[in-house]
Amino acid sequence: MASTATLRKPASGFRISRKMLPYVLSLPALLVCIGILIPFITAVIYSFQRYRLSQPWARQFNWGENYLNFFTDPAFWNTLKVSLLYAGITVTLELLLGLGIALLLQRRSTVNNFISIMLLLPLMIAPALAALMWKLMTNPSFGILSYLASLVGLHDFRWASSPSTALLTVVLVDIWVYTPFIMILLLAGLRSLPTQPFEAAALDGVPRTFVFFRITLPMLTPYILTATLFRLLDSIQQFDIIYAMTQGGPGNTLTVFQVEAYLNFFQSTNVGRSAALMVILWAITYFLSNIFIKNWLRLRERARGEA
Amino acid sequence: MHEKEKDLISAFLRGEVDRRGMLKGLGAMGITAGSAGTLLNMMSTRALAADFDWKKHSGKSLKLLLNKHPYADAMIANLQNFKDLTGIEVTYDVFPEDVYFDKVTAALSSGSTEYDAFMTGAYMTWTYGPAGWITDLKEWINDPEKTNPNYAWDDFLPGVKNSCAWNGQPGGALGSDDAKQWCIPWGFEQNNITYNKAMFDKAGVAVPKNIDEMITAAAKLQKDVGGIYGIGVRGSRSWATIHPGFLSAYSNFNEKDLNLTDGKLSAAMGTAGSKAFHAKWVQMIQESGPKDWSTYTWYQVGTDLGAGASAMIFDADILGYFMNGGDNKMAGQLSYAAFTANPDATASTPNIWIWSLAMSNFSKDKDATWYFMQWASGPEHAIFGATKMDFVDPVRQSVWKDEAFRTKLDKYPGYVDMFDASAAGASIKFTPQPLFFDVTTEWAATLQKMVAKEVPVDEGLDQLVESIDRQLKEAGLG
Amino acid sequence: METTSTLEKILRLIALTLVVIFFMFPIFWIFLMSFQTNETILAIPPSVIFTPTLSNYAALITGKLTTAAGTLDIAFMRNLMNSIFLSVTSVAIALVLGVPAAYAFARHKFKGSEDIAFTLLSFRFAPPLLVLLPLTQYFQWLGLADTYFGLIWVYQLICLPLILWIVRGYFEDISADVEYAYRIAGHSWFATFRKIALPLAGPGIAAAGLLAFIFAWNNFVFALVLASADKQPVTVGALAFVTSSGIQYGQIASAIVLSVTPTLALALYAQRYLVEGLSLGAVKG
Amino acid sequence: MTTLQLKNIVKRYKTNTVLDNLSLEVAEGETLVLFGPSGAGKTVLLRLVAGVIDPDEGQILIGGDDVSDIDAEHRGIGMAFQNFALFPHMSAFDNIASPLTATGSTKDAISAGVQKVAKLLKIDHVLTHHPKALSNGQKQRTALARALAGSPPLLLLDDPLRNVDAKLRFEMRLELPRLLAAQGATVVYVTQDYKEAMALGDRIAVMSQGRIRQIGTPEDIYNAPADIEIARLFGDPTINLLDVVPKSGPDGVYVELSNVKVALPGMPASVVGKTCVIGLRPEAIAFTDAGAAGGIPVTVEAETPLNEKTVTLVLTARGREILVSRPAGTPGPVSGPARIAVDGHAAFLFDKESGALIPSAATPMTRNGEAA
Repeated sequence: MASTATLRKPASGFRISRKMLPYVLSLPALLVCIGILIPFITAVIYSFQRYRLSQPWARQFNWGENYLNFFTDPAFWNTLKVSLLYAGITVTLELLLGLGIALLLQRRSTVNNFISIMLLLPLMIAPALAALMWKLMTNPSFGILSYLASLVGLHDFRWASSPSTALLTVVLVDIWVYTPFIMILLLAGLRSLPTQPFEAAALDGVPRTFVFFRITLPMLTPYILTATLFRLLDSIQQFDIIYAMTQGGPGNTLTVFQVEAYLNFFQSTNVGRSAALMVILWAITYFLSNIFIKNWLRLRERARGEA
Repeated sequence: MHEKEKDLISAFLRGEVDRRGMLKGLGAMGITAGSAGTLLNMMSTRALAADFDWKKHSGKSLKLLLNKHPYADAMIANLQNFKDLTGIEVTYDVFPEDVYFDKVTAALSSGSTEYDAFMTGAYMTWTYGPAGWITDLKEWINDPEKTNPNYAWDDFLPGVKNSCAWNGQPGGALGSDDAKQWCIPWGFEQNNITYNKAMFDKAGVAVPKNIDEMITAAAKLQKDVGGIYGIGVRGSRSWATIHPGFLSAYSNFNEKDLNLTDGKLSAAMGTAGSKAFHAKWVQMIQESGPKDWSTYTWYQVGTDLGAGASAMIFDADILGYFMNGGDNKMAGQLSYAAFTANPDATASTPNIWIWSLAMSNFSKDKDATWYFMQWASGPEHAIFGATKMDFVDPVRQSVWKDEAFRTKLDKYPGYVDMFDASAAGASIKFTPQPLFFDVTTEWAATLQKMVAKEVPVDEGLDQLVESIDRQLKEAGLG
Repeated sequence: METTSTLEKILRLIALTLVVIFFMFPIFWIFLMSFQTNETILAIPPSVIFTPTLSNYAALITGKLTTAAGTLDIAFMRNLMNSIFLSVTSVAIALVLGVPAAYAFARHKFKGSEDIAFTLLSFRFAPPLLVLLPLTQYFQWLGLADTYFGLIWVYQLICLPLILWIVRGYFEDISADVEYAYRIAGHSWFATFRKIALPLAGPGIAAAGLLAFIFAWNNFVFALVLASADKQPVTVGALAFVTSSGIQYGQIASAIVLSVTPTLALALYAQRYLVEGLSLGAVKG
Repeated sequence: MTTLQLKNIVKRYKTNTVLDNLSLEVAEGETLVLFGPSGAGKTVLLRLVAGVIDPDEGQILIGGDDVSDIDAEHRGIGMAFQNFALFPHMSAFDNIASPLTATGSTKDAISAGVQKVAKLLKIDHVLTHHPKALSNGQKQRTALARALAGSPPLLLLDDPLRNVDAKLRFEMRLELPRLLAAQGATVVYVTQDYKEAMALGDRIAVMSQGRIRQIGTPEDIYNAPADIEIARLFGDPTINLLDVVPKSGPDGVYVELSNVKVALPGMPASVVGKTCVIGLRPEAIAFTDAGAAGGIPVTVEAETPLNEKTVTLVLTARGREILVSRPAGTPGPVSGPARIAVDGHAAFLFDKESGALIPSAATPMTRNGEAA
């Protein structure tokens, strides 16, 4: 056999080189998304303008003025505080609760699988509609939850209408809607963990709390990071639930970024200020997700190294 | 159709027979009021056609943007008549009220040519007008070539009509000579009292005559009826909390939202009178308002009244009207009364909400669009809507004089009297200016803080004044 | 791990019961409401005793709704169809675009790959409100306003990053050797992708697809702003029951029940993948 | 059957150079064993040849043709992986058939091909099973069958016996040469096991840290390991290594072991006075009679009879352990004091510092490896 005959040459002349292939594969996705980049840049430009739709004649670049105004605007600092607080509380609670539920459902069984799917139901209801229903359920006259609360002695619980409980109520709805998201990701993570370390630990009689904190939790960390990242991105941008429940009230209790920006845009038609708020929100999420992604990649790499 | 019937209707249209007489006559001929209405409309259409070239834009097509609302429903029910009359094809998009204005803002701000005319509130035109999204309609109204002779612009209630006209100057008086007619009023809402008669009787409470009586009446109702609260008013963090009962009562005390001096606007809520009124209002909500007042919108206020959870509301009369029908538990048990908050005032001066029709500046055929608008706001459709559909409150004086309409309102005790008592003083009490939503939203938020006792009334108002003055300055208005 | 005492079993059972009650009670209550009229829904105090009626479902399906202000036409079924069409198409396209990209990021550490991947993710955290105004304007110019095509494009913002980042994890967890083996056996990269990578990452793709489907389904701001009434999804459609003559809670409840059904069916069908599938390593490090 | 040439291959991962200017030639029909510790770059080298990764520098020629533009699927290679890399979602049959389906063979031809190679590897009874249902040995054979099924001219076997148990490994080590011979392919075989390397390789290339340290026939490497490391890796029992300082005598260079002079014929004089390590294969040491000249006194500690030889552990006067090997069946001391004689011709001398073999005129080899 002639030695050169061993090489089966490609049939056609067209060939995507190995170097080009990944670009070819990711390009369509990128192109589809890049279209969105143009409006994004336009919006950033708006944020540097004095731009009120109701005063078109006064539209002009005012450069950083929209941003500079925030520094002296107590409403902005309140927005920043409330947004971070809201995101912090919801993500923390949902993470703890989601992890707890995932641990409860960890064992593979038909019942557990079924429960885990049914627990996804709240996620499937559009948050705006879910909030509408919660508003009814917490209505002092017809609301089943208010009624149940009154049965256990909470006669004057004001849910979303009192500044002291509004955050709590909205957080409750957020937890109801989004804990399943974290739960399902962590459940999948838990079920995919290798069994050997746990069997070994059980044989050695290692205390369960130790196993949880020293084996389960570290191994679950990459899952926790991804779930937290996606949840955090959504939570800091929460709009539907808060707007439907309280429109940002009572007072300025819940004027998170998106609610403020929404009101600025759709009602005040102050495009410049709205865009500046959104750009700041975007910067915050960019910063947060960067931290998460870095850690995620580091963890992946470490996992790969061990493998 | 028999000739006799036709003659009768024609006689009515010529003004020889009044409406009641005509309906009576038709009834005698075995025609029910329902089909009489349809007949009437068909005949009207013919009558209209007689003296105006309705077919001028035949073959064109228009698209409307509508809010899911009884007014829109009434128009849609009658739309075939317009198509027959003009040969213009009309399509429409209906959006839920919850998201309607977002849709309008999105469509207009992007310069969309999709919609030719749309429903709007007068307050919104304070943004849309200066933004250049809508057309001054005076040009069309005053052009006999374009407007049919029966249109009767004078027939519109002056307070309502003027509330839709603004010269575009921040603080400029509504309905001034140089004002632009940004929209045509369609139907409107006066803010008065709707109350549950049975509850009032049970508690032995009379309809309150001023704000102090309202406070005591609400408290007594809440205490004596049991399981209910005294008075329903809106409380959400929105302009919608300010404009109904609250502003109606506030302006009855001659208090204003903003002052205009030398072309500069400044907040006017810091006066002693304003503070006193706010204190009373806040007290009323704290004592006898809904427990979760700060989440209350139109819907909750209405739902509670309809379901028998509240004894009265100080809100839009048509909200009370709706709650008196349908599957509401209290259907048929509600009564209406005009309300004069200020003991020293002689008459009620309700602030009003006006559902109007505006013409998009991006419309591709404004003349044809105006054909639709003059038909939809014309006397014939007004009668149809008011008598056959739930087109309350109509904006034409002739409709209020219409016997059939007044008869229909018999089922709503006190409604006509309420209207008559307050129509003269009914107008928009806000100062027209582009920061309307900023001012009212913050005002509502301040009220919420006061009701929640987070801030005393005086202090809250001082902060509000300071903040609004700052925003007005920032926008170059103050 | 398996040494569970009786006490612990009971505690677990109690905890699980509480969880199920918390998450399922509102669902149960909505379900009950969907068989009631406003009259019983708005009873004081709330009650579970009522005569069930199918009128809400009938109204939704026939498109005729009777309210305090007369009979209204509603387009709920059309909204439902729109939702199904928009979500299915968007997710399908996102899969077609996102899965190969995810594969590229997982398999080929090429120059700038992390940057591109991060950029794609960053689209997910650009607040929709920020791009809304420019987007409507550009769509107007491009003639994409009020088209399904335009909507599906924008929906990629919701679906693509999610699919990309979850599926990427799955691909990374497939041993590269398995793919090399197939390649060396004489198959093209595409055949390898199709016959090896795709089947092995299948569960992950299914799971990511379902999550993307849920998020696409729940969105409404894009359709609201960019399309006319005949293209609105069920999330906008259900708001039609918030009418000026009252909120039709019964209809909203049944609208929720109807709108959840397709997603739930999909989730139950993909159950194996969702819970087991993710376990192949969705988000694994 | 084909040839394989690697010319100045460099492969880096980030800052880490995995293959450092490596060149290699494999002749037609030859079985070349790549031997070295893990991390030496063996697997990377195979993947470069297979075409699933690209070198940063250098050329790969198969059958004399540069293959840098030829994708993996067109290189005509069969490869078996250390972790088997079976397709988990396909049956054993489909796994093995994968090289045949690629060529577009008919169904019958594929089936016949699979059956043939499956019979050869004695797994024809488990062809319907999925990998999950196969034992480790069956997986290993399936992987091998897959590599062979396409009758590739070039076969790359990446430590295929690594993950199987000792018994199986032993069997396969006996079986493989026959299989490979029957295949008639050019083979590159990676292993960390010296016996495997010795048993299978026509030539062995010893790799470490991305370079080829030595290349040659098994005998070459055994008889002239390029450095201490290679010497230690090759040979069973392990080579004896003792620190020495060569001295100069009238008959040339010698070293002293337990005060007994051992002449190292052919050693250059330059080593004198340097700290060196002497390497003595156990079979280069023999027991001598007590009276013989040059015998080193030792104490016999233990004896291990192996199949064909007997290995004895002895202690020198200074307590250093030395292994002595003799053909099985020949007599030798079982315990107590004894004397051993060292064959100076068979001794290696390594530079202590660099570990490199100090070439002797008597060493019957040509140096290879990095110098090549």
